[in-house]
Amino acid sequence: MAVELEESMLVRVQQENFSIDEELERVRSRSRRIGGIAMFLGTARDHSKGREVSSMSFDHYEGMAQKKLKEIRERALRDFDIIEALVLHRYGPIEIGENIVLIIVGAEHRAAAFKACQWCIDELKQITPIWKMETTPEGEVWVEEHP
Amino acid sequence: MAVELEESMLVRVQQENFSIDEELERVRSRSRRIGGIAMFLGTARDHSKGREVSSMSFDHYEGMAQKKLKEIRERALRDFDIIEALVLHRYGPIEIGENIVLIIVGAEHRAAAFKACQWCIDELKQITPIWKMETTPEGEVWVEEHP
Amino acid sequence: MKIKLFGVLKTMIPGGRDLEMELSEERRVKDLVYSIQVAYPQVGELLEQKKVLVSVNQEIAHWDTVLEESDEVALLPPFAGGSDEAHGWMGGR
Amino acid sequence: MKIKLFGVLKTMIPGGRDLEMELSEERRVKDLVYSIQVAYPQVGELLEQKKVLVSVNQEIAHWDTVLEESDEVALLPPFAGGSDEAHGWMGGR
Repeated sequence: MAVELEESMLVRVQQENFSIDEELERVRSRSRRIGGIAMFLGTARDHSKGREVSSMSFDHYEGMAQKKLKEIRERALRDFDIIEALVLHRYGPIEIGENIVLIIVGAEHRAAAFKACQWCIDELKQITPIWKMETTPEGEVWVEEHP
Repeated sequence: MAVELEESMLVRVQQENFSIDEELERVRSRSRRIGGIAMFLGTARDHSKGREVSSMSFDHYEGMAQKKLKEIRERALRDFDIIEALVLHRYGPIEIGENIVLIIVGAEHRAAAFKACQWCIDELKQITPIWKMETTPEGEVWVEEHP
Repeated sequence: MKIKLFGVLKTMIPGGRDLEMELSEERRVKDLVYSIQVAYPQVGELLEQKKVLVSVNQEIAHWDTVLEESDEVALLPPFAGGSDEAHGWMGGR
Repeated sequence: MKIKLFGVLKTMIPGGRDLEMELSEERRVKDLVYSIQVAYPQVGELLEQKKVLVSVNQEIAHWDTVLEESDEVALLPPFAGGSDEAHGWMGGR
């Protein structure tokens, strides 16, 4: 039960902002074997493809988004030589400069941590049902990833 | 003067522990163009090459260590498509699980951030005059990097 | 049958969050797609081009997937999680 | 001339933090290395094998670098910053 609760905190889609120190603690507290932690934090940029962006908002498919992030964590733990992984994405309105997405991967050695971290964010963008709307001088625009 | 002070905070060798959220703020506050932040945090593992480690301590060459970390930041800013980089290493006694080294790289896009971050930690290990002593069941052992 | 809409699709279909479609005799995803093409040609075009995918019970479906009344069905425009390297999409490219 | 010692070298040379060496007529790094070899053969061996490097004014020096009395000279064992992927070194390998 406690373990399940702990694991559910390692994969979240939430509206609220988050503290990196707090999220980091969830990962590092899992094992004293961890020697290298790679992290990726995505933040809201003030422009996108030459357009100014004044704010943005994320829509997500409740249930499926969580399911896909869970799959990403589990596949990362299976396919890379790592100890723990945390995957977190916000939804709703987000101001410029704010946090959007966080990946934290703890491993014994740094090479595996970096590889898994980069894989997680790449995969997240491929398979997670989350959509971004940017507010620009030309109005609200839904964006899509590069192929 | 303020800029110089700010920059000196982006490259540090210090005994005290640090907060990731605080260090992150130094990087992200530099530009609203930042969209991807890659980080590496090295922490003290409880074993090393099959030996148990109960604690460790870092010796550093005061002056030269700072100089090399500064070089690393400047070369990263020159050679990668990134916006800001922070390089931080602790010295003195460090308990198992504690922070040792932190690299934070902010860029418009994640690929460059990851590449620069990994380069910084690889380079740090190559050129920075810092030495690690581990306390093990067989006594105190000075360690060196793999070639 | 209720069909969930996300992202830009909410603005392309009058009414907003959900789409109510009659499930035909033929109960495969491609039959549903055909019904949507008739009612909303613009969305139908995007489905045809695979720019919008159909999910059934929170997994991407094939066009031959058979639908049940109780299935959770959704139309998914291109994903854009994260922060960087996205580009504008007006729904018509 | 004072020579700074770091890491394992502090335990290999009696006295600890610094080494006091007479600068000979020939003022190159290799002459200093020769003097160290005579006084501390174990450290001399490591210098010979390039397992210990000499720095002059905080930069790695060549064996032909010419030394001034005012130079800051140090002996540097293999670096081990960071956290992972290090292995034990007894100074004698």
